[in-house]
Amino acid sequence: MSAVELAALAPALALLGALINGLFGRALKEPLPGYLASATVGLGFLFSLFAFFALQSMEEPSVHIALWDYLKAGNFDLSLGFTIDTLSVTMMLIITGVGFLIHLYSIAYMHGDSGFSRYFSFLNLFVAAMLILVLADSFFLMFIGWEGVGVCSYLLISFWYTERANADAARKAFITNRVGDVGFLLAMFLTVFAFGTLNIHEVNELALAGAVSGGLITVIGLFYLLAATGKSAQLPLQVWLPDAMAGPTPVSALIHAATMVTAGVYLIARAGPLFALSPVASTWVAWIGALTAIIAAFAAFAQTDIKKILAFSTISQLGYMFVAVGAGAYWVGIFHVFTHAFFKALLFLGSGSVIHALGGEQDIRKMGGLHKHMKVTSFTSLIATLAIAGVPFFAGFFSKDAILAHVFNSELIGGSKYLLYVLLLVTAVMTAFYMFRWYFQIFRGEERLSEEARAHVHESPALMTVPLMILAFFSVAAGYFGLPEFAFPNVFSHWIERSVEAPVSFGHPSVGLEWFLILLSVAAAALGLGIGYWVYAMRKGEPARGDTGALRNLSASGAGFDALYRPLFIRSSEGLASGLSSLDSNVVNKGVSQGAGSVGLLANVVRWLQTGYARQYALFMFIGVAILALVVALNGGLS
Amino acid sequence: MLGFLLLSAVMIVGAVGVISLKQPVHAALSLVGTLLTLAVTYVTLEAHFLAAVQVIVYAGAIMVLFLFVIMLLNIQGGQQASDMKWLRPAAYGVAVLAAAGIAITAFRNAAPLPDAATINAALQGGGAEQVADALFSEFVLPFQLVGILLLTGIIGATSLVQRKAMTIYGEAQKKVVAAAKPAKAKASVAVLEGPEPAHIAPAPAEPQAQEDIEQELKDILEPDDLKLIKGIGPILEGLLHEHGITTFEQIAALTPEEIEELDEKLDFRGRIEREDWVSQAKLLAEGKKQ
Amino acid sequence: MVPTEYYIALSSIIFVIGAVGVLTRRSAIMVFLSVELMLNAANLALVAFARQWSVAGAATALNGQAAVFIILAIAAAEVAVGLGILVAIFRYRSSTDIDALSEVRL
Amino acid sequence: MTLAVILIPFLVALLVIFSPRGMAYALALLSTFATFICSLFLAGSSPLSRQWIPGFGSYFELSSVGAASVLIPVAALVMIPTVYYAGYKVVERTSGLLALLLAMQAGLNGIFLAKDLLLFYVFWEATLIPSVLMLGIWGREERRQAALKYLIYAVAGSFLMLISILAIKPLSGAVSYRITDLMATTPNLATATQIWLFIGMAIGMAVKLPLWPLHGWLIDFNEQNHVSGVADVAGTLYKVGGFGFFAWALPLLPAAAQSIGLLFLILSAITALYAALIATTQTHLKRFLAYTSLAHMGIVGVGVFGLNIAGLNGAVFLLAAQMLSTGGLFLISGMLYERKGDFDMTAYGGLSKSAPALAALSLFILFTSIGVPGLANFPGEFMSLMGAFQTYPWVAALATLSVIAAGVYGVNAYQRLFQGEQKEAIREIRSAEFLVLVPLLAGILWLGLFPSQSFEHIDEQSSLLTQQLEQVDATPVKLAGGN
Repeated sequence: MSAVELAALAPALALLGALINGLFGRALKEPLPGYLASATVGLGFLFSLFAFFALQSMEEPSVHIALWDYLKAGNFDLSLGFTIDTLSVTMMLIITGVGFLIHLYSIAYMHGDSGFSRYFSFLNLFVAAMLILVLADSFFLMFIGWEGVGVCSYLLISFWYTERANADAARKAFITNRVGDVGFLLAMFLTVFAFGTLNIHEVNELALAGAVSGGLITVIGLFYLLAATGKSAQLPLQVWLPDAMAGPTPVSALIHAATMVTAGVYLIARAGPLFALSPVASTWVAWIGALTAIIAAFAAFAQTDIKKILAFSTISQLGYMFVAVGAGAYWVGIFHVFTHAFFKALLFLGSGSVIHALGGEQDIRKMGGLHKHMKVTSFTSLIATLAIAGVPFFAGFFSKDAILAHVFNSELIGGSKYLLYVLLLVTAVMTAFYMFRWYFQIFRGEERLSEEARAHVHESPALMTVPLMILAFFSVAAGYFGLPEFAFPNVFSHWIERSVEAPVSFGHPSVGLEWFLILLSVAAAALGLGIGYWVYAMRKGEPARGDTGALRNLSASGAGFDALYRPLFIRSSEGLASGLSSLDSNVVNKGVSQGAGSVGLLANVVRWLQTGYARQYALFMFIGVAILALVVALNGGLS
Repeated sequence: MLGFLLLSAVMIVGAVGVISLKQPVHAALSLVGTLLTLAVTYVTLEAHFLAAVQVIVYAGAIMVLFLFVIMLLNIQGGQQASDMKWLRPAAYGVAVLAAAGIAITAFRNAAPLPDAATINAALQGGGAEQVADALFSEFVLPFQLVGILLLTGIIGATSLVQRKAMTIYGEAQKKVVAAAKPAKAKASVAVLEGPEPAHIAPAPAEPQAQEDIEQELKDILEPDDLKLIKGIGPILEGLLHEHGITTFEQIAALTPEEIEELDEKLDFRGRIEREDWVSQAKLLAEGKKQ
Repeated sequence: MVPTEYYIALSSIIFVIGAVGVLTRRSAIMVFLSVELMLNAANLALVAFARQWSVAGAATALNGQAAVFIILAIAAAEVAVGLGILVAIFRYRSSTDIDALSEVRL
Repeated sequence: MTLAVILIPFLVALLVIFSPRGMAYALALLSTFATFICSLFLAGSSPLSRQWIPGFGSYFELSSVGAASVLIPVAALVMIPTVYYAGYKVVERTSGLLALLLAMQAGLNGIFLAKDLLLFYVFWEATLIPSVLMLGIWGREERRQAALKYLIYAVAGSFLMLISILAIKPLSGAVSYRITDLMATTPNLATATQIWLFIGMAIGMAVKLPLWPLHGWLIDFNEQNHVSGVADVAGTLYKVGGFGFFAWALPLLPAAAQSIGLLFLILSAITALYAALIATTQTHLKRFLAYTSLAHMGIVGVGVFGLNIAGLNGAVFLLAAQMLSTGGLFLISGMLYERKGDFDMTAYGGLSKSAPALAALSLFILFTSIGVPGLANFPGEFMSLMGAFQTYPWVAALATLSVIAAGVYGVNAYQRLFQGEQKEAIREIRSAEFLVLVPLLAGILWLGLFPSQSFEHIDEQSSLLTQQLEQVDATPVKLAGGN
């Protein structure tokens, strides 16, 4: 087994951890399940690293590991296997690396919880499913991981199940994801219809070879897009993610920020050639991403929950990634996944640290001035805030700038790209603004703590702050893998493009224009931060004014999608279901037992005959005899 | 031919009698007449053994059984009006059609009879020996089966008729034994727990116990007209019958607990006590004895 | 000798009289009596056919009569069980009116 | 082996009726184990053929080639915990119930193994008796109504089926009722004749599938069966309508299948969606389970009537898988009822607190039932829908929507029972009950992770069927992967 193939063990390890914790967790003493789970993920990270280095020195772009033949029907063959290439290894590094840190952090965060081992079992199971998702060599296996992460997300959101709201949030997440999953299923059915296989590599090859018409590819692409919107919380299926914050905060960090939600981006990047061949589908991807980005950014403005702001920012950042892959810049999308994983995980873990310190308080209006109580959390959060806001020299700047530049230069998505560019630029301003609000309201300004929280407040233990620091380091460092191509060496693009060979071309504007674009994005970040400073630091912003404008309410309600969906989908389908239910029990089912309804006339005739009088039955019998006798007689006898 | 017509006439008249005579006894006797005529007809058809069996088994044994049951149950004639009035004309109509159909077929397919000598040679008068030959060769399996069937019938009929009497007899036997012991020791009166159906009868000593058994048997076979009790209509009477209460004595002997139980089971809503069935029944039972 | 068809006609008449009895009488015992009539009508037909199809020396000549014998035995069993049921029903409902026995209804 | 899986349960059932409780229990359990072990060796066991009713051209012919060697082991596996649970939980007239369960199994195996149409019909009807008796004797208050309804549906359906079955041989001129002989001649029948014969058979089978709108009996059947859920499991195993279409109606009457299969496909899709939607509203646990299993059957129907080899394989596989998942859920419903005496899901809540292991197991089986990948139902569901999609994309897409509804009803049920505030603490799962679920869990994982062997077996039969179908139609059925 070569070093590369070792990576295939990572999901098995995580699965093993989940199994041990799930079956025997209650017999283990408290920190043990946590360390066990962390160890399996950490080992997975090591294996991923081996694979990472091994791949660099290898000629061929990918290694294929056959697992087992899943099933075969006629000449349709489904066998399971892993593809280890630069793309999947990058994802693995993110999942196991960030995952490992979050596991460690959770040991302290979940300290004393009655479901300690259950938590780690679910978390490990999630890592396993996510690894299967990214390693899959076929859409089918990817779907197994895809649903697997959905299930784990369900389990973890409803982790504190005794509260109805948590269970409801989990339900919403699961069902919304299922809508996306149906898109995935239909996309797979269509893929089989068009290509006769579900193997991603084969599909891509066939598509590039022109085996399938462009129209069909567009339809397939749109269904994969539907799947991706579900998992990555994009319009119109973004509604579940803010509610998903009901789960423990490290879960939000791992699942709902760093890994699972990026699965949609990964899917589109994996199927890159498919999308590259369909400008229509790609344009859809980009537009959905851009609209999501700006709407979610708007929705983040009026949130007061420390985690919900981050949730909307996640949706918004995922929108950026979608625009990137929509524009055909697959490595850029993954690059943003990469940088975003660090600073978003850091933001969530920082929030977790705050929530932990304040004994469960999540309302930013009741925070402020925490900097002096928890220096590490504050500094690391500041780094993350600057990174996500797109301040130069932080990781987020490089990836966001790459997205903006590639959208501007894209030749795949046609004429609307400038509009998209503007939208993203506006979103960048908004992002910087609300992230400044987030940071300032929590860590700076005056203290608005409740008595209880004030007594409670403390810096988190080392097990929590060390992961914060590591993540903070990468929130800066990660960006330098993908410096702007026109002037600097860019290792990330070459690395990812070894795996994704999509025929997408980009325009090459003059160096001056490139610098100008960079300047624009820097300006956007500065503008956002500046407005934030003006509103919140200088004018002491919102906590003083109890603003209740219509726009503000719209923002607070997550741009009103829940209010729209409730009558449109939820109520109507519930109405349909209960209508059918009463139809079934009153009409279809009563048919036979009560003589009315569907069997109707016949049943009534039979019932009329069934009087129960023996003599009447005898008469019927006798009539039969008479008829027989007469028929025989009139037919001229027996012979 | 004349003989045949005569026999036919008697037979048809008898058959019509069977179905039209009001009193079951008369109808049964009319059937006996028909069956006997049929026996004679068998003789004209060279079936002497069957004729004899017809007389002995059918007109004899079976009909006696009928008469016995009719008299045992004291079934009276007379019908209430049926709620299926249309049935009678329909039956007549269908009957005429069916008979016509069969007859027409018979006459249209008429074949000449073999000559008398052939018939004689083949049937040889249908004596016991000839029929037995056929029964024990060609028909041996059906014959065995019929034997088993008869046996089953005997067991079935016995268990159907005997069940209740048997249980009562068994209970009464116990009473006799139980009563005999204290009678020997102290010659006192033993009060016994009532068996189902609810009937408590003191059985002081052996001779009385014997009488009791007879009395109970009579109760079972001869129900009283419970409708004489004020408050009991035909429906309630039916319900009581279903619960094994058929006589005044049984009602008279009901204990308060049993009344409550019955009340609940039959949903009488306290009628038994309100209308005081027990004392009514006591009066009626005494009246019956006299 | 009287030809067979006359016997068959007689048999059919007795049969339908019995059938009419079954249909029109409400007392179970009367229905029983009528059923006996029908059975005997069938027997008569069998005996008549036995004579019609008798061929000298044939082993099957007496089949009709043997069948009648078996029917007789079955009739005896039927009457015994039937009357037993009748007695049981009578005890239960103190009536033999078969119209009252309409529990077989759905 | 072929005969053993019928004879063992049947003979033991006869013994069990007359045994006292303890002995009956031991015997029945032994029988289920023996049957299961025998069933594992079914694949490759020699077929059996004897003249049966020579005048009719009927043979006593059994063969395990094809779906039988998948369905029988799974059913036998489910029977082990079922009988175990029945003996452990049902106190009244236990011997009788055990005997009926075994008789049911014998008949069921007969249905799967029969390779003679008349023999198949005999087994088909024979299984009706134990299922009705179980409902009629051990059922709940309104069992009479439910049993009557079930009988009316089943008997009326079977009657039409019998007419078709009897007619098919003389009409086609086949030499016997054996499937090989019939398959050689029946495709030559005129299409109109085939359609009439097909409709007759289809009604009988659609009742058992069951297919909307002939599913009315199922809900009451499950609601009124014994509270332990044991009889429901037997009923779940008994949903052989889909198998009937797969093994008999379609291969014998390919032209009819081609011309009116679409109608049945649409009905199946409606069944799937309709039942899944209704299941989202149900609060009565057993009615809920009835609708979920109906939804599964809809998908089985979609797979079968897609007339595509992938879908056919998937449908039969799903038939086997749902035995495990639905059966398991019915047993769990029995366990819950035992604890609280109620099937009203709203009366429960927060059970995870007091019974975490029970909750975990329930969730596992619930997830199986809604088709989470890696568990038993998924490969069947996926292949059924995927296969049908290759021939009739729109109808299959409609049926695929039921996946969403499945998600809704799955988490609804779990939330109602196990999440939220704990209303009343219940007893955690006993080790005896855990043992009941273990075989099911093992089966679920096996089928979910390694379905290839099962698919191979099923493929042996379905490839024959698709050959028949291709023969008739000038335009061949598009097969998955056939570029």
